[in-house]
Amino acid sequence: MNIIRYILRRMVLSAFVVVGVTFLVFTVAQVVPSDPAALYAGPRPSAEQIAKARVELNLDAPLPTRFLTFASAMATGDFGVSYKSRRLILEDLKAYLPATLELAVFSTAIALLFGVPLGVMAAARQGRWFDRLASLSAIASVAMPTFFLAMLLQLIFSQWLGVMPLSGRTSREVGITDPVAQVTGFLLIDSLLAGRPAAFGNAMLHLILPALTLASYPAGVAMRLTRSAMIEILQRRHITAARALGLSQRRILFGHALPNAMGPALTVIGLSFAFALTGAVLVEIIFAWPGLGRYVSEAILAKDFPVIAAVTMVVTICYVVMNLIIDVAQALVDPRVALT
Amino acid sequence: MRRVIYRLGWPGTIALLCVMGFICMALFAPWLAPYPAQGAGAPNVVAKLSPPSADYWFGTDHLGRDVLSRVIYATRISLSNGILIVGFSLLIGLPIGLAAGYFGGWVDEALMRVTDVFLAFPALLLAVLMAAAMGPGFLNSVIAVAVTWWPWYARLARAEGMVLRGQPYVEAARLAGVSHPRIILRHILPATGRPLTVQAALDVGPALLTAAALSFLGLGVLPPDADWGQMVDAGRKFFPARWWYSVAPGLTIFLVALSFSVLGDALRDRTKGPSRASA
Amino acid sequence: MPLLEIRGLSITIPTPKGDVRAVRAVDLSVERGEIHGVIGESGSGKTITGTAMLGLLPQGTKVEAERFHFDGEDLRQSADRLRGNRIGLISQDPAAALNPVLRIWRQMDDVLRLHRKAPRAERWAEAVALLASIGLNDPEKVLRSYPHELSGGMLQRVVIAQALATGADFLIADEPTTALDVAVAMQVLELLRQLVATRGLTVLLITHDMDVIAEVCDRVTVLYHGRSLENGPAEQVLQRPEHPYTRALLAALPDAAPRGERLATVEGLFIDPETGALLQGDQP
Amino acid sequence: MTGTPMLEVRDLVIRYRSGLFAPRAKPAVNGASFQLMPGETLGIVGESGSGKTSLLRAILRLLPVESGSIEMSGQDWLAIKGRSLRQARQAIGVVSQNPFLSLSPRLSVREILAEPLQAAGQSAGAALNARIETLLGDCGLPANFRDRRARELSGGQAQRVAIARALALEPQLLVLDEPTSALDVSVQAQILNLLADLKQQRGLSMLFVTHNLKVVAHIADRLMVMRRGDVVELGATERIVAAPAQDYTRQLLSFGLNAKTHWAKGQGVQAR
Repeated sequence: MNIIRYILRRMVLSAFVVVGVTFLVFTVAQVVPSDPAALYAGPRPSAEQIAKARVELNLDAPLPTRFLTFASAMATGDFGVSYKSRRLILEDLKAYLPATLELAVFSTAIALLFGVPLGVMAAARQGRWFDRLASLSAIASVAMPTFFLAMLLQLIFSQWLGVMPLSGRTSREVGITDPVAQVTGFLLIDSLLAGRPAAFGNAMLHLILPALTLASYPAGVAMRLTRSAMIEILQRRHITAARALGLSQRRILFGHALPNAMGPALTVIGLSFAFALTGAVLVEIIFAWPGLGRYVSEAILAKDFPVIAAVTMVVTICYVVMNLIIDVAQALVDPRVALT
Repeated sequence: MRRVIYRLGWPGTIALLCVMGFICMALFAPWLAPYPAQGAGAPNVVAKLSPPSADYWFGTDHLGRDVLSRVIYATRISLSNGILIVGFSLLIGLPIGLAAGYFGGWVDEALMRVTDVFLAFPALLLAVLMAAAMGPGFLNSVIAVAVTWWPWYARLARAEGMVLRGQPYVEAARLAGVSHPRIILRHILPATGRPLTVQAALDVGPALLTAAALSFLGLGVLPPDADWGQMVDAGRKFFPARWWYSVAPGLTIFLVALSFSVLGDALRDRTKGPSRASA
Repeated sequence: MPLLEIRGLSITIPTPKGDVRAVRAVDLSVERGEIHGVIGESGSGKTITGTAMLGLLPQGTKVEAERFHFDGEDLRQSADRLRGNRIGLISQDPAAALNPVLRIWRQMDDVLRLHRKAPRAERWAEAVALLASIGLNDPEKVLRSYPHELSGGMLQRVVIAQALATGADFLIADEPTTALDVAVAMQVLELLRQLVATRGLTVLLITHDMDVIAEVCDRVTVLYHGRSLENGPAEQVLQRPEHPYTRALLAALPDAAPRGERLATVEGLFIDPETGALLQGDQP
Repeated sequence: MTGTPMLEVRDLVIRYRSGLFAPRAKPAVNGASFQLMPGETLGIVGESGSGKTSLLRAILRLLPVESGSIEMSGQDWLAIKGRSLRQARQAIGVVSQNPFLSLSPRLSVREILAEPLQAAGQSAGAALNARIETLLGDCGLPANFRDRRARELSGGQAQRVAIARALALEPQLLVLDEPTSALDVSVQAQILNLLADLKQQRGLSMLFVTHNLKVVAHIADRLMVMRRGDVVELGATERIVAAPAQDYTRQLLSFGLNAKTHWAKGQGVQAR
């Protein structure tokens, strides 16, 4: 009962947030830039072209009207036309989103797989050499600039050792020998559906370096958060009580303390996912990964605001939904959350 | 000195020295750089893209400028970038958070819903959107990052404000007839302001990382000025064949961010202040 | 031979600010089948003494004693083995002593599984029987609940049931009723008394509250600043205390003097922490 | 004790606001009425969930009231708002449970005691310092305590400072919220003695809220027993202690050491 009330409340709040997000994106993308019409009209536009653009973009309407138009367009997935390519943005998004999601999901999984267990183990051995080493690695991975790490990995594994492909999502030869029809857009899945293990292996190989790069920072954050949460929990009185009942260290660590640390661990999923989505902007440029990140970075150079706004909206809404799911999951893990 | 080592431990002390070293580098760049003119941007085409050597420790860039001198000069921009981001954010976030936490009720509700909207964006993405809209430039990139940064301080300050509002000693002051502004100045601000300021000082590292990412995307300072992120980006065209161009500034960002983080951890272990986990 | 025998116990705990001697000279002797009260104000070392018996003091703590024996075994070596088998703990705040995110069943079962290799259904039946035997109505519902869904009195019963499930015959109850309302506190104390009578348990009851001692204890030991001052049958210590400190403590109870009259205080009376001698004057 | 009551509460109902989508909460206080005459001490006794704290906070205007009235010296207390409320509240001294939480850890004893005085418009100077020393003396503390900080005090000393602060503006009414619950028995006795002295010397009215009936029975003229939001018993202390009308009150009284000797002989729990 409480949980349903809690979910409803979170959903109402999320809806508020989405409205706010839309408003903010509208303001930044349509109000702040000096003259969208000039940008829309193309290079060296004449006054006539600009005037035509103003009408097309509906720039002369009062701001509230323009906002409502913008919001309803966003709601229906009508993101407009790219200033630069004149293509429908929605079509571009459909093409690029799966590549980015593939990367994001993969790197989030890596981050959690490394970060959370390391955090638990470090907390259990607090102050010993394992803890020190793990903490230092975590801090280093948090301090490492993503774009620089990407370049370093390229330098070491592709250039010097030559064991990894330099960039791209798949090799050109493989594209010819083992063509894969696009079904879901997720290359790993599509190659399996098409029954082409060579294509799958090749795609996997291309995925490793970008995913590792993106996982580095959230893995460090996950490790640190899990570690500090576990250390705090291990000092609580119910842990002492469990010890007094004669439970083993293992049982206390994984059976009693870890469930309490699920809250922070879930938070980490949200953070990792958000980081993977935005870090993609940096990583996709370097690894020539055909995803949203590269799409938006090209749009930045071209001042292609509809594209930037659309990507921001889509990614942010992904993130809001993700956070909503995490909030609900947290309430399921710890039923007290729903009571507040 | 012994007391500092005792309080911070060895890693913390080394980190503190590094941070102080980088601040000195920014202040005394013209005296520390081997080629001050090149550091400031003068081209030196005779030595284009030479690898590291005795003359040019970190090699030279595509205009033949000494990368070491460029990195030293860029410290000024990158550090002040981080400091300004954090400073602006604190200036916005602290009052908003304290007001929300202390007054509660509809004030809290209104302020926090606004804050939530800003927090709903993955941070870098909002910064990119802002910076793209305002155009590249030093101050614009500071503002763009600060816009994504302040809500964290608002959250922290609000949590502190809420705890403090319920503290019996604050309630006692209220019951004794002390006015709200005076309670905030005398009881709330000293209790939150100081730990939050320390926290913010340590966030210069992560802030600088974010700013570097913007620069890397071409949304930071414009040439001939340089900051580290922009240098890594400029070197990317010659990467990986002329790797030194990007590696020196990249490693520098890493070192600065690492120093701030290690120092922050050392201080937090001592004071058990609020911790921030975000990017 | 007493079940628990402590002579000349001294405990030194290392802290960042230097070592703290929390217990200086405690003698304690608990017979089988009794409820033995340990009474003391804050700083008397009563809780630390109890924690030492469980072997749960922080690492680096120095425990020295002439004798520190439970049923003939030196607790300094065997506390880790005895805890959870023969010695159980009931702590002050039952809500804090249970894991908030695990259902009661999980927490009961953790203990049951440790001691008996029985199938799940049998363990469930045993948990139900155990909870019912200590006076919880609808034990199945309790087992399916989270701690925050139960009242303080129910939680304290669950904690007691957990201790019983380990098979412990010696319970250390550290302020077991302080967080509870009077009516519930009386029920919990009554339950302890019953368990002593029916199951042959021995209870060491640590408290600051003379009323609790008066309600259930057979014998009592008075602690002050890490020293045991006197011990004896509860009746005797409460009615005819020998030590001046005990006398002063009893006279300071708010219902010791009629309404409107001044209460006696312990002012002007203190014990030299080094020697244990009783002195007059202002505490240094 | 005749004339206008110091405090008069009539049919007070307090209910906590429930959130969005939440069902309406039960009232925390369900129609409490009582009078407090000048110079009188009323003990309000209740365990957790009894509503005693809500009642107290409503009287201090820290909680909104759903219905009912509160009069302070004959004036409608609930009608006072804003700045005048801030001033009016200075006529009430408040002492709360844990002295270490109720004294700011950052301030010295002098600053803590100066705060209410300065809020009432007194300026810093010799007169203020003299007043602070008098207050400390009245509460049994030497003048040189003024430069200490809260963490340098013992529990009893800190509670004395809190009482001194409550008395700073010469209030007519002292509200005590579990003032001895965080203290050891021997220190509790000292504080109870101090309160008895202050009551006698200053003719203060006191509201003494606690979960411990025995503590308040020692000092209160009249008792009010609360349970689950209801007032279950109200009357002179002697009367209630000698012949409680409710089983609940009897239970509270029958527990412990002196229950068997002083009061209500033989009515305790199962005699052993």
